[in-house]
Amino acid sequence: MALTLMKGSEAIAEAAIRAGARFFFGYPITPQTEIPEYMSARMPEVGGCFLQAESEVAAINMVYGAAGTGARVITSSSSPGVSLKQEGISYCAGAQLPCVILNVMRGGPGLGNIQASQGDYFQGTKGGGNGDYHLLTYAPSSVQEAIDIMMFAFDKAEKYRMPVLFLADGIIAQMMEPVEMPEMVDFKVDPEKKPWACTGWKPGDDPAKRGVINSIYIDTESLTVHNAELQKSYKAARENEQMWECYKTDDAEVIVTAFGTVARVVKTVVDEMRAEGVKVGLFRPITVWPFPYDALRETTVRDQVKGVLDVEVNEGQMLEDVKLAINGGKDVRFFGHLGSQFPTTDEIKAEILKIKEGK
Amino acid sequence: MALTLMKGSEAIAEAAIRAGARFFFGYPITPQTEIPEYMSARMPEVGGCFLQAESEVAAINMVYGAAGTGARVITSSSSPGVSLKQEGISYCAGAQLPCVILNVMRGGPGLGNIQASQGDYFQGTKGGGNGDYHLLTYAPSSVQEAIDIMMFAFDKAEKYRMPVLFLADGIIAQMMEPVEMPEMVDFKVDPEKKPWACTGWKPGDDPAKRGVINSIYIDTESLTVHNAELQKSYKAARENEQMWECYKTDDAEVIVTAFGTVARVVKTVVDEMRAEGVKVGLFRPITVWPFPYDALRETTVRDQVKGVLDVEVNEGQMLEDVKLAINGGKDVRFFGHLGSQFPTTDEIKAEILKIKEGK
Amino acid sequence: MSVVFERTKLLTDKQFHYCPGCNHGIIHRLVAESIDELIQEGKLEAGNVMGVAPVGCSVFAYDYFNCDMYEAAHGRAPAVATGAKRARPGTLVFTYQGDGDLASIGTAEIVHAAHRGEKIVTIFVNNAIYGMTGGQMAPTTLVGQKTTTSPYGRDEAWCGAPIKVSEMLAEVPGSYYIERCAVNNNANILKTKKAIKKAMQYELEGKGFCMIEVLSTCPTNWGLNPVEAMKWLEDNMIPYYPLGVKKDKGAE
Amino acid sequence: MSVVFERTKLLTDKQFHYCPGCNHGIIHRLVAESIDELIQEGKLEAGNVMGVAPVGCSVFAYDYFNCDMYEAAHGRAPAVATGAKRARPGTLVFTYQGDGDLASIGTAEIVHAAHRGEKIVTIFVNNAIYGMTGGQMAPTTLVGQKTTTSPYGRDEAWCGAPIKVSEMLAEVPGSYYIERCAVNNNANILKTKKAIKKAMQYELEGKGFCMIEVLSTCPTNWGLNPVEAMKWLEDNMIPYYPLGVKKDKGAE
Amino acid sequence: MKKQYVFAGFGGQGMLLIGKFVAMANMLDGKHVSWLPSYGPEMRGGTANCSVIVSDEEVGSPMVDNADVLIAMNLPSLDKFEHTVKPGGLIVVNSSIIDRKVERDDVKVVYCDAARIADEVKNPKGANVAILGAMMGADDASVSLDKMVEAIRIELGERKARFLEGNKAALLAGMEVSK
Amino acid sequence: MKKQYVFAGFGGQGMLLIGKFVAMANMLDGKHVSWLPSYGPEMRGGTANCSVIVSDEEVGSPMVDNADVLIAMNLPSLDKFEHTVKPGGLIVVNSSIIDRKVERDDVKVVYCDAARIADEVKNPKGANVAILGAMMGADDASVSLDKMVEAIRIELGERKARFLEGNKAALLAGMEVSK
Amino acid sequence: MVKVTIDELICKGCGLCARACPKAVLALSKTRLNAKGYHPAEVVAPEACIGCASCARTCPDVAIRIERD
Amino acid sequence: MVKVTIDELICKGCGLCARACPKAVLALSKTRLNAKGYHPAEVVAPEACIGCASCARTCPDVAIRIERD
Ligand SMILES: Cc1ncc(C[n+]2csc(CCOP(=O)(O)OP(=O)(O)O)c2C)c(N)n1
Ligand SMILES: Cc1ncc(C[n+]2csc(CCOP(=O)(O)OP(=O)(O)O)c2C)c(N)n1
Ligand code: SF4
Ligand code: SF4
Ligand code: SF4
Ligand code: SF4
Ligand code: SF4
Ligand code: SF4
Ligand SMILES: [Mg+2]
Ligand SMILES: [Mg+2]
Repeated sequence: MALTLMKGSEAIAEAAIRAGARFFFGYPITPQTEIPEYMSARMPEVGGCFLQAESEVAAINMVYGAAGTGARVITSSSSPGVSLKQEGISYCAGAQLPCVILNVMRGGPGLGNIQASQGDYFQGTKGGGNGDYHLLTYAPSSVQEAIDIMMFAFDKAEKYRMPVLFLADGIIAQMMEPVEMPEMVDFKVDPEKKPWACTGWKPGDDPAKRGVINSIYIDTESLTVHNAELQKSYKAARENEQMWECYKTDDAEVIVTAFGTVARVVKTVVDEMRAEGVKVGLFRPITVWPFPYDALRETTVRDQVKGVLDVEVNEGQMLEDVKLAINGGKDVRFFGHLGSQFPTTDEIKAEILKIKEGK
Repeated sequence: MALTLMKGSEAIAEAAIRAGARFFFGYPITPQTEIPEYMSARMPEVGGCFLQAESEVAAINMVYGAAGTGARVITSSSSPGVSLKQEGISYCAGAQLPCVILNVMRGGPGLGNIQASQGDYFQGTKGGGNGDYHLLTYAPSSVQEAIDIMMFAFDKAEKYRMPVLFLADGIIAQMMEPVEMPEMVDFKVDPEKKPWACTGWKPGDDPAKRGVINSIYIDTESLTVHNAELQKSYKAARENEQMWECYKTDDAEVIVTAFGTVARVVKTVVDEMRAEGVKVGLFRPITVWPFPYDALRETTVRDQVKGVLDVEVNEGQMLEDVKLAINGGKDVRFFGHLGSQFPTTDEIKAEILKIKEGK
Repeated sequence: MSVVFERTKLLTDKQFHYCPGCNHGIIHRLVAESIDELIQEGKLEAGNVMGVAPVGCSVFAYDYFNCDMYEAAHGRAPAVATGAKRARPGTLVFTYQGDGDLASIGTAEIVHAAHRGEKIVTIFVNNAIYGMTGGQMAPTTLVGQKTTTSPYGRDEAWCGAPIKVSEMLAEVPGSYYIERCAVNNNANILKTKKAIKKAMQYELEGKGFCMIEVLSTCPTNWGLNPVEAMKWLEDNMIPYYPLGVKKDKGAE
Repeated sequence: MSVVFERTKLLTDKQFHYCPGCNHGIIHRLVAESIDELIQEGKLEAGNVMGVAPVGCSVFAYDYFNCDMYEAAHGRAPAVATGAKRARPGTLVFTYQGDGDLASIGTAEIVHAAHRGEKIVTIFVNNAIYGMTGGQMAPTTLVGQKTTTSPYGRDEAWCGAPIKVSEMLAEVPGSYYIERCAVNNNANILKTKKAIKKAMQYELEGKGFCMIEVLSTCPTNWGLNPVEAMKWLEDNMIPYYPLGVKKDKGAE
Repeated sequence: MKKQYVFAGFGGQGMLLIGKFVAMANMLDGKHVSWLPSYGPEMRGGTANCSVIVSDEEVGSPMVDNADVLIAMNLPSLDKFEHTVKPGGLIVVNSSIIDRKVERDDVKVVYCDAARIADEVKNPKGANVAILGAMMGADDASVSLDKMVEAIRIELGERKARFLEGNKAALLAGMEVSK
Repeated sequence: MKKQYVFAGFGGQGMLLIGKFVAMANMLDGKHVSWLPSYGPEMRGGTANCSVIVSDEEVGSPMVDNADVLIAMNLPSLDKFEHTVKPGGLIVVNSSIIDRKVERDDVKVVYCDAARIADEVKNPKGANVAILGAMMGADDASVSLDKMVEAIRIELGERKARFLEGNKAALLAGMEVSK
Repeated sequence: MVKVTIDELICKGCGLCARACPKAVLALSKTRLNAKGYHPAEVVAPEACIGCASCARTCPDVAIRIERD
Repeated sequence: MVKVTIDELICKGCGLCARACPKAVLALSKTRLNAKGYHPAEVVAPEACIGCASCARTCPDVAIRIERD
């Protein structure tokens, strides 16, 4: 196992390249600018394309263009920039284009600040753009996990023909950890496998095979059929793609839910409290869409569970999914800070103790 | 009572003007183009400003500029255009700017189609832009109701210093109904009442009174304080501003939840089924943010209620709020169509009967 | 019997949805024929064509051009084309855009496609109005022209004089060839065709960004019949938007 | 003792956060002094000034200019200024924007402020780089210039030649006065000040859209000390971006 | 009383307008009314329908799934809506350009050569009002002629007041058809 | 074993870099490590800190609320972090520009005139590595000198290999301070 | 001899072909309506046609085909 | 006599004033550091000053004040 100490943003960028991404379109914004920077140096080395777009709006539409040819394409931004991409993301979803989008979340709303935050959970999981669509959304909590997910993200995107979103935060992007970087995947566009793509239709070919990348279905009937097709993918993804981690939940009396790097703070809390004899566990969704409702319900339904504490760096966004999962079965509480302030281990411990002690 | 037969979009535009709006910035998009068209003719008559922006992005930022002076400002668009405004909306929310934003929803995702739809409930109520913010969001179900809400929308926006969103749909905008149009309100910017606004600070004045319209709080501490202030407004709005309609729910065995024009279809269903002896009622949130959780819970908690049917023209977005309100207390089912297809009264009746009959 | 003129195979069989007399149809044909000829002449491989339709009346252009096609978000065709072209550099990529699409919401995208010297051809159909949405003012609407959002006529003091996109883009160092044409008569139709084909040839030679602006009518929203509309274009649009080459690095 | 030079009251007491030698500070002062003089001269009422800061190193400009201020979204300052000016037409409204802000993400907004002949003044600080985010390529980055996103030097074949915004906007009919300046020496500082003040005067007279482009250094991201950076600007930027008036309808 | 109308044709045939006349006339008559249009994507030549509801009670859904009265101004409209009309309802067919008959026998049908009538009363653009007249002639429960003329007057407004007489003529001539 | 470090100073003082050295050296030593930076908005002259965690177990939270070891390179950093260090922990103070003493008496304190040491070893930019040396000298449980030198070698890479010796000299001279 | 064929199903009666024809070969029908409801263009003076194809080139609906023998 | 006052607390030692001065009146301190950690500008040849204010006009931090009596 050859470990390298890598910055998250660069590790994620390298992983994308190893997973076959050869097109990156993006625009600088802290705290993810190291991703385009890395790509600008690295893409030419692998014969790929790094292009700095004039804006996030342009970047996501360049993704639409390149992904339409069946290539593996990635873009990256942070909160305000991702807001600008919402129309384009909705188009990509509507046109069923596989691609990978990174949101390295920072403090908000508006320009906010450049510190890590989790304020875009709703945007990412419920849909910031218009219409009924979903993004297969991963919330990695370590650099290695981000790499590992990246290595199959494009496969999933292509399988379900839907964009994949990484809901990361500034900490994952900015921190360094020892990581193991997988081998380069040998990816080439296979027109047979992507009959929908613009891969070179000739007059005389079967007209049904013309590549038409499109999200308009002008009459109600055809839009209904189209949406039904999208929902079929979403259903399949819901059935097959839920990922989560249960950390010491088996005998836990208090279950803490958290995603991304906040879950790491909670892990530290769990370890430290267990050392003091407090039975606490962590439930961490890795896919935040599809949210692992059943798994969370099953984890919390056990008799000894006195309550659930949801911890986030926002006003309680995933909290709604946690409540939907538990559906009144247990007491659910929330602890978090707003803007970009991470809760400390001590703060979380205090909340856990309250639940444990029935306060 | 002098009734006029007016098209929804024009009635809404006229109501905005009567409520004191003198600035409209927008960009054409079906099915709301009649709003800018009406404004372009009417604003000059009242000494107001209609400006067709180069894009929805520019339009919302013009709103930011004009609202920053304390004026009453409105913009309007439809689904893809509203997606483009997300960054700007997040800025307006972050900078605590009162203003009114209309989303006349159409079919999606992507370009979708131009028929009425309800696919942007998530975007409007959960936050399509970045960060923790909310919009005071009204979902009118008749032209008259849209007018009436418009008449106090700016007051609310100013009271809570937050943008107000109208989550309307193509039907409200396109239909004609007889309406009563209220008198013109006499609105003038009062710098005393809007100390935060750019109303003319002079060197020598109190430096604290300089108008600074801003959403950046660069360090975690100040962003935390700022977000706490925002949350205080949201809390107050949650406590004071919930609106809903209970239609024949008192003795209902089945409660149907629906918003906007879909609720009208449900009303027809309720009337027709009641005539046949079926006890069914409608719960209609008028504010979809803040969602009337308690009211819905109280309405559905009654013993005779066998179940709740949520009806929407989307894949079930408000459904999550309905479930959060009921929190496992009753069986909640969903019926809806995707894209832009409205359910027929017959379809809804069939679903209601299933619940009534315990199927 | 020899065929003097027939429908090009680069157009599908689908009938245009455009209003009677709308010039979009003429311009579509010229684009399709130019591609076809380049293929016939062996300058372009048959499968290597991708077109990008805008949002505007030509939103359904993907149904009409017989090649791989995209339907882009409003104004973003140049960005979509950029992505497509970078992914398949050997391909002829064109965008087809209206004046609302290109000169208003899509301003940044077209300027930067030119700025980067993106190897694409843009067909810019300037009809001085928003056709699809029912006749609102465009940045290209003439001073005094009445539209549904300039009901009293466009007022220069209030919202400026119409923008001249071709002239503006000619000032961008990365643009290679820019010409303004019209299809109001036989001679101009032939010139337009020549310009489009030349632009495509430049693209295939990897020269840089090319745009052909085509002045066009919108009889429906101008409130004129198709023949009157042609005359209105000649009397009003051509004087303000002079035809001709604005930039041709290949000819310098 | 008579004061020959002192800090203008149109600047707050707040110390600039800019890097040592960064020209933003010089340009801020010129803007503030111009406003102050117009007030002193009775051409402008003291309370009637609104500035719009961009996203870029000058994001905190709202802390520095002693008047009503906005902090706009990245690139959108011209739209924000439009809203502000339309709401308070009697006011002097200016935007202050970097080259990433104005020439990249905000292209549509600046072109259309010019197109509408919006009565605002834009101060466009062109330092050929994205300062705030740590030195990425801007559309104005010179060919061959190394930045963190053009690590091998900007390649014209790949992403075009730098855009010349002043020249481009001069082609927009709605623009009134456009000049490119620099603050690299005393004479140019004086010229810049004059240009800014003239633009503001035009604005107050209701003439139309005015933009003063100021070439500026970014010692930090250029990797040079402030004095070297001034020289680099003189040797490299001024030759590509010639100083001078690009358009002045008032002088025609 | 609740009555649901569908007026269907292609864009430019004036179906939306006669829908407005009906809504307005009934509003003047003290009824609750709603009018809801539906267009295709084409500016010209596409479909353009509207649904009108007239009721003694507040109008719930403004959408009409099953109409009491259908005016079909062109063939696609007849094809699309014929089977949705309620049994016992009324279908008015523009026989000027629809050359088939209504296939159902559980509805009342009126054929109206609207273009000819319009020509006859020297109001060549009045085919829509003519067929509206035919509907009124056949549909007893409908609003009074007076109210309809008043509605037309209001909708035309001052700027188009000169067209009132022509429209009245077409309306009356249309009514004759179904007498 | 779990050890938490905070390296704090202003931008340009090289605190992020010595944090990397510590993380890398411990990684080479087979430990789990994490490195997390934090910057202010200024490009120059603002604050720039990093938190490093070294542990036998997987690293949970990469954030350090209470450090075992603090290097404070300027006064604002000392002001900000002094009270967060764990009792019994270590504070290394850059006495070249910090003229106050640490107020706590429950921690170990080393004062290091880093600029002077760097000058002395003719590596004027090596103040950061000098103070790192001081930390290593005072902190027994830390990684070995060999591993640290190896880490510096790796981090410098080939392009900057020529700076290795100067850094080594600063490191060793720094270690002397706390001996 | 030149043969000008107008596809009546496609024609929208815009009249641009007639406008473009230098020889007044074409005119819109005053009486007939096609299935779309338009008065289609007709060849009214076939013998005058010089086969210049101006009509075909201007037809926005590509409804005209021209042959020569 | 001209009095050139440099606000040392504000000065960032960029050296642009020294570059701008036609009379070499100003120079950066080689020894002193200010509170921000910069070598501030100093008046090294006060008598040569002609009061042209070039230094003040170029100072990005508006740290220079010039008076004359
Ligand atoms: C983001 C967005 N904004 C607005 C619209 C609505 N819209 C559709 S087409 C159009 C204008 C089309 O005008 P133009 O580009 O000139 O094309 P034309 O129809 O005149 O050929 C607009 C504003 C949209 N679909 N998407
Ligand atoms: C929507 C959005 N995209 C990107 C950013 C990140 N960002 C902040 S400043 C900046 C560039 C600033 O460069 P420039 O405008 O040239 O100003 P300078 O710092 O050079 O003065 C960028 C890309 C942002 N804040 N918002
Ligand atoms: S609306 Fe205008 S541009 Fe659109 S198809 Fe009709 S005539 Fe052509
Ligand atoms: S980064 Fe560059 S532009 Fe920004 S303050 Fe520093 S020197 Fe100035
Ligand atoms: S080919 Fe020429 S002459 Fe013949 S009909 Fe057409 S335009 Fe007229
Ligand atoms: S130009 Fe074409 S569509 Fe128009 S009338 Fe002639 S044949 Fe018909
Ligand atoms: S006033 Fe002129 S001469 Fe005096 S120090 Fe300044 S620049 Fe030099
Ligand atoms: S120009 Fe100003 S900041 Fe720079 S050295 Fe001189 S006084 Fe100091
Ligand atoms: Mg147009
Ligand atoms: Mg810059």
